[in-house]
Amino acid sequence: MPVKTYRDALNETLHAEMERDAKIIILGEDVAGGAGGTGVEEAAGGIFGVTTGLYKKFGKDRVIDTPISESAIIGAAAGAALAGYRPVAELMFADFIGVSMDQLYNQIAKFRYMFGGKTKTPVVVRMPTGAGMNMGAQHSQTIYPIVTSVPGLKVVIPSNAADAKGLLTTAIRDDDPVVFFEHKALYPRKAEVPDGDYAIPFGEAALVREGEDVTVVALARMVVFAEKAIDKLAEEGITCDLIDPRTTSPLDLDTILESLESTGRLVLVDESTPRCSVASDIAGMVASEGFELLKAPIKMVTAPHAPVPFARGLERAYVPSPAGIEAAIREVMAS
Amino acid sequence: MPVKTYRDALNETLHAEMERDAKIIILGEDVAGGAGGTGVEEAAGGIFGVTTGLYKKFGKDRVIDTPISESAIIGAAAGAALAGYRPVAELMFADFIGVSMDQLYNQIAKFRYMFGGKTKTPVVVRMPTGAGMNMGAQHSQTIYPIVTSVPGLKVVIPSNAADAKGLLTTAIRDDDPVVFFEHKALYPRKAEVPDGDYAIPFGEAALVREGEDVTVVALARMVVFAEKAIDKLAEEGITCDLIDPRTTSPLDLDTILESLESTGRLVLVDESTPRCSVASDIAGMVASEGFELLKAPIKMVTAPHAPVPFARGLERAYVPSPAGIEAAIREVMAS
Amino acid sequence: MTMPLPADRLLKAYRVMKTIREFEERLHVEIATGAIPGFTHLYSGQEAIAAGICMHLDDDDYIVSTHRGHGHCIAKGCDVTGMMLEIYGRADGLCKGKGGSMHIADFDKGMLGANAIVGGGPPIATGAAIATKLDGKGKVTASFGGDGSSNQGTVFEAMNLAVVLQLPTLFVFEDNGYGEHTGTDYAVGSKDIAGRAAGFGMPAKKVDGSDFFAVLGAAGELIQMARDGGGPSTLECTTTRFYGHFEGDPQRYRAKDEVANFRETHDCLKRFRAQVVDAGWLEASQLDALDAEVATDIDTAVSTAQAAPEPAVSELATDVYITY
Amino acid sequence: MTMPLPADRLLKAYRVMKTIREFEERLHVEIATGAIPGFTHLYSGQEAIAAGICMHLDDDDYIVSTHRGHGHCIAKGCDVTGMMLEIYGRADGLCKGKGGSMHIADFDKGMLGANAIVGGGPPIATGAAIATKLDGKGKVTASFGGDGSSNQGTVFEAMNLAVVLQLPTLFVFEDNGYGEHTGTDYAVGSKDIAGRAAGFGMPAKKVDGSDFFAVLGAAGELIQMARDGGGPSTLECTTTRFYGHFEGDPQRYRAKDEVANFRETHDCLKRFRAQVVDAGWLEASQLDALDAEVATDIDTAVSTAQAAPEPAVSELATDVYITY
Ligand SMILES: Cc1ncc(C[n+]2csc(CCOP(=O)(O)OP(=O)(O)O)c2C)c(N)n1
Ligand SMILES: Cc1ncc(C[n+]2csc(CCOP(=O)(O)OP(=O)(O)O)c2C)c(N)n1
Ligand SMILES: [Mg+2]
Ligand SMILES: [Mg+2]
Repeated sequence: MPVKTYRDALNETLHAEMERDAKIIILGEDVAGGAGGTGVEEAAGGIFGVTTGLYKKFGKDRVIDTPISESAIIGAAAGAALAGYRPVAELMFADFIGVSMDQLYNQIAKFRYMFGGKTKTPVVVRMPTGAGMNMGAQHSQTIYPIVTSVPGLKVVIPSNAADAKGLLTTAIRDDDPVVFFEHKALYPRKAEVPDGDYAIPFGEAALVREGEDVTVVALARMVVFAEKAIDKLAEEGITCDLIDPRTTSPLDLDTILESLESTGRLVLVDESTPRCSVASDIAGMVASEGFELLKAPIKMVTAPHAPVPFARGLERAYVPSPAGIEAAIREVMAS
Repeated sequence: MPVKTYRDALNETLHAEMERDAKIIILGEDVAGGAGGTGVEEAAGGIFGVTTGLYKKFGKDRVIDTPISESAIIGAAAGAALAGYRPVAELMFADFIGVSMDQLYNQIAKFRYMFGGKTKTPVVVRMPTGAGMNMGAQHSQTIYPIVTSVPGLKVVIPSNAADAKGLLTTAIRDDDPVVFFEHKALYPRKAEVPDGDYAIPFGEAALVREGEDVTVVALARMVVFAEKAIDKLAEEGITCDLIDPRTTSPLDLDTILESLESTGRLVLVDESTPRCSVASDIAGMVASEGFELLKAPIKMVTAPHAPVPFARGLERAYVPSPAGIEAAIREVMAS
Repeated sequence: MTMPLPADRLLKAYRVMKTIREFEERLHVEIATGAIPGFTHLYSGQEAIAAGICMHLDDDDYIVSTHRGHGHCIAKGCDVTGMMLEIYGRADGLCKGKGGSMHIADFDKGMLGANAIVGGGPPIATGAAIATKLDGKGKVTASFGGDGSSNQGTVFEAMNLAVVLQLPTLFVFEDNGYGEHTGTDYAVGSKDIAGRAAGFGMPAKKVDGSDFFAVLGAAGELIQMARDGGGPSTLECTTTRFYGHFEGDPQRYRAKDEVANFRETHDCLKRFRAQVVDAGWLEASQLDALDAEVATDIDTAVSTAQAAPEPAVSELATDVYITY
Repeated sequence: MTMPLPADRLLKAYRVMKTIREFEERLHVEIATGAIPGFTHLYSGQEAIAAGICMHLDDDDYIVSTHRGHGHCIAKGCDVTGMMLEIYGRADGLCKGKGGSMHIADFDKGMLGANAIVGGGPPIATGAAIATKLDGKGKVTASFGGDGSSNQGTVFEAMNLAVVLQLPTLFVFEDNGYGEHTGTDYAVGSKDIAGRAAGFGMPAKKVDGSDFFAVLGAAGELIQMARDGGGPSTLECTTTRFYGHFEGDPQRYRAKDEVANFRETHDCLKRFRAQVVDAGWLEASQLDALDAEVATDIDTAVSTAQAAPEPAVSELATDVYITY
């Protein structure tokens, strides 16, 4: 299989889906490279390059640069979906849900229910997320717990290039609204990506590592860190199941419970802050639906209850680390 | 002690605190009764009457009617706080965080941390919340889990008139930003309210009922429903601790764990939707920090993963009920 | 003055306005009985605006509406019984009783939804307009909002985006003097909503919203401009609401006789009747006949709604997603 | 033309502008070495705007700033070494290394914070203005923003609120031609930001932002009006940025020679020097002397920052709350 970056996998998926379905449109800030400049056309494909080449291929009617008006961007996606299109909107950073939240959680998420099932809302909102680049408190957040809490939204958080392609394909073809998180630190990471049409169903976790002793659940960049910790412990004969839920809504709880049947020990790794997080969400469900399977306290490895700091050392300490995950696994083994 | 409604307790607290501290200002939509009309001055004190009489007593400089501009309202509160005032802003309905979220979660919540501890942000944002009045999907939400997840914010959810007074007093005097939820269905409910200066510290749960068999944790209106269920079961000799955390951030986990030491059984009642909720948040913490205390699976009683429906019967079925809480308690007793 | 519309269209317009009026006046009565859940915002007094604008729209044109949306729904062709069922929270309502008064939508009629968030609609309208512009069939989207909504940031963003993308959108502002309790002149810094359009680069007109023909004329030009690819525009209509902000509103912020006076001086139905009869465009008897028909329609709607069942509790968590 | 400012004030203005320029030019070099975390937005080219406005403000007046905030900080009196330490993420930075380039604040100087959210500042500015209005000491708040920010709904809400409450606020829009990669003329529907102010009921002026004296004059009138209780106003300053949107931006959206030309034709420092020297208000030698001093200040700031320690990891979760 060809090896590609997470960024390229997303980009080729957008190209392929837009080829396939003329109803798909893209909108966001600088997604067409920045309209109205004095330089070359399509100077860039969004600031992370994910929409590169779309404007040249599909033109300005389908690849729409917008003003800095996030409520209008998400609202326009909502309206275009009600009117029969399949918009893929980009928030330049996930942190900007703050200035567009109403359209996401009061409008898009609720249309189908409020209107008695009489419409579908095939909107995808893509948003780069996560810390690791010293972008500071307002450009580094992992706010997927907030979105996961909203009924009506589906939430996707791919951890590698292949899943990025497979899940974005599914997201675009899904008739429900999907919030699609892309971890900034993963954009340059490479992996083997299946060619051709490749769609991964939502609500099916990936079993990234198989083991006996502990069940580790991690999302996005934390999967990479968990792999490091787990592979290191494997040398000592401590083996873990590593489960990447891939979508937090719907969430594949069954795969986690199945794994717990053999391990009985659970470590949850979540880059987001601890309160009302996906980590505590899964922990809560397990404590209620998988209680008998547990041999030891559930261990959660998350960021602290604090904004994301700027300084390099502080940010490094803020984000859960392979070492922290390793320690957590040892701890649940010991208890 | 005098008996007062939840609404009156809040109103008298605003009066008392504004008397005490000239730096306190109120701002929001119709909080002064609606400026610029052809009728009487201060026609109302906000649509739920909580700010009644403030405009007449403290005047338009300190009780400020605003346009329908929630981002500006919360942002103005943020700026006034940075400039030495103690604003108490009102969102007419908690659902409207959607159009003001950035100022709440990216600005107010983060100032102190981002600015290296060089400022305080004494803002209170009051917001009526909750279902029960058939106000539909965009006027009935309990979004406190979203706010609880945000580091830098404190979150208060009183369940009775006395706590409403004691906690609002503390909120106004606190130098950190506080999101203060008022459950719409509780406004007319009466309780004994201490006279004079009465401040309840944050992070101290109330033990509303004492029992042996099960620990029940409930918030806001759910406390009322849980009391019903518990008192009914008491007739059968099934007794419960009923814990009202009163603030979800900070959260008094210790009181819950202490109770579990004797009961070993936990039922969490939360009007909000289940994913990444305060119920799952507490369940997760207990499964990690109180695991050994648990004799049975944790049971969560929440709204379904759906928007709030309009029709009377549907909304009634949507909100956790005393019967549902009773059933949950019986279930954890049986397991 | 020559006949602005053929007789059948004039009758249609009157029927729409009268239906809205009867619908709302009847709700005012029924709500007082406690039979209707939630809180309801009546459109009485503003009928000529919804009617005058929607006369130019067909089922493939779109509108987005507000919390005060009954008039827009009726003018866009929603079935009054389906609406009444929804407002009563019944299983056969237009939204199966899950939406209610503030969330009525009817996609077959191009009615993309009332909205309980002030300023929630206009961004959605720009999206519908992006869609119809891509479709290239000359369809337009009308975005209804109030004077109060003209202070919500989302609305300005939508207006600017519509200009940037030259979208076929009409931004309608119904200035009924109040946003909830707060006066327009207090909350709108410029005291002139239409004047805001220029700041976003779009033309605007301002008309007396109690004059159906004034609304019809202004809307006609602006909508035609949009159909012809001329881009978005703004239409401000001054008007008044004959009832409170919501049913039950004591309205102490309004002068005692304010509404009584407006009912005298600014009743769009009285005015329309006088205009068409005096001009000899229609016979009073034709209008009287319509009044009777409309009364029956509303009776039917109400009695149907009263008798209809609520949604089954099994519907509680359906239609949250298509697949999950 | 008579001397618009006494000589010492002219020297102060030059020093501010030169300090900003040197600070940013030096950052441009240091960032390329990888020594500085995160991404940084330089103010080079826009100096006359921050300087011309802040010359009218003292420590008790407030400003709110943007992601491109270094110039505003320096003009408002922030210590350049404290700023440099912050930008390097050092423990002794103005925000203890927790904020970074986009979150510099200095409350002793009335600098209420840079802001990484476009449109985040103006609502905060209205609050600061509410406070100073209540204080009644004639203090004002200047809200800085870019052309791109003029399309963010929060900004319009703030402008309207400022008019409704007649707040002492100056809304500054620095039109440097681009919002990130997107051209102002594309994103601003009306292609005229100052023109938007009228829609909210406030006066506006538009000046050449590379002409210090033009900015100084316009800002002076508007700020005095605010101090005198005349309410808010808008000042649009056309300008250009000499570097990319952020450091590392390849700027393919800009014509090759665009910046080179602007450095020739729109360099506010060259222009100021020519103006004051030709008019005989200052000697070139006085400015040369300042250039040398400023260069040393920046050297000191950079060397101090390079040598300084990062915050201790124990600071990770401090200052989230005062009490918790
Ligand atoms: C974002 C938001 N803020 C506040 C409200 C509460 N609210 C509902 S209607 C209304 C007044 C709207 O005024 P206007 O736009 O003039 O419409 P009208 O009610 O006069 O038809 C308000 C404040 C809301 N629903 N949404
Ligand atoms: C709400 C929000 N949207 C988008 C961004 C990303 N962003 C940062 S700066 C910028 C451009 C701002 O343009 P302008 O206001 O003209 O300021 P300039 O960068 O030109 O100084 C954008 C889009 C952001 N930080 N916040
Ligand atoms: Mg109104
Ligand atoms: Mg710019």
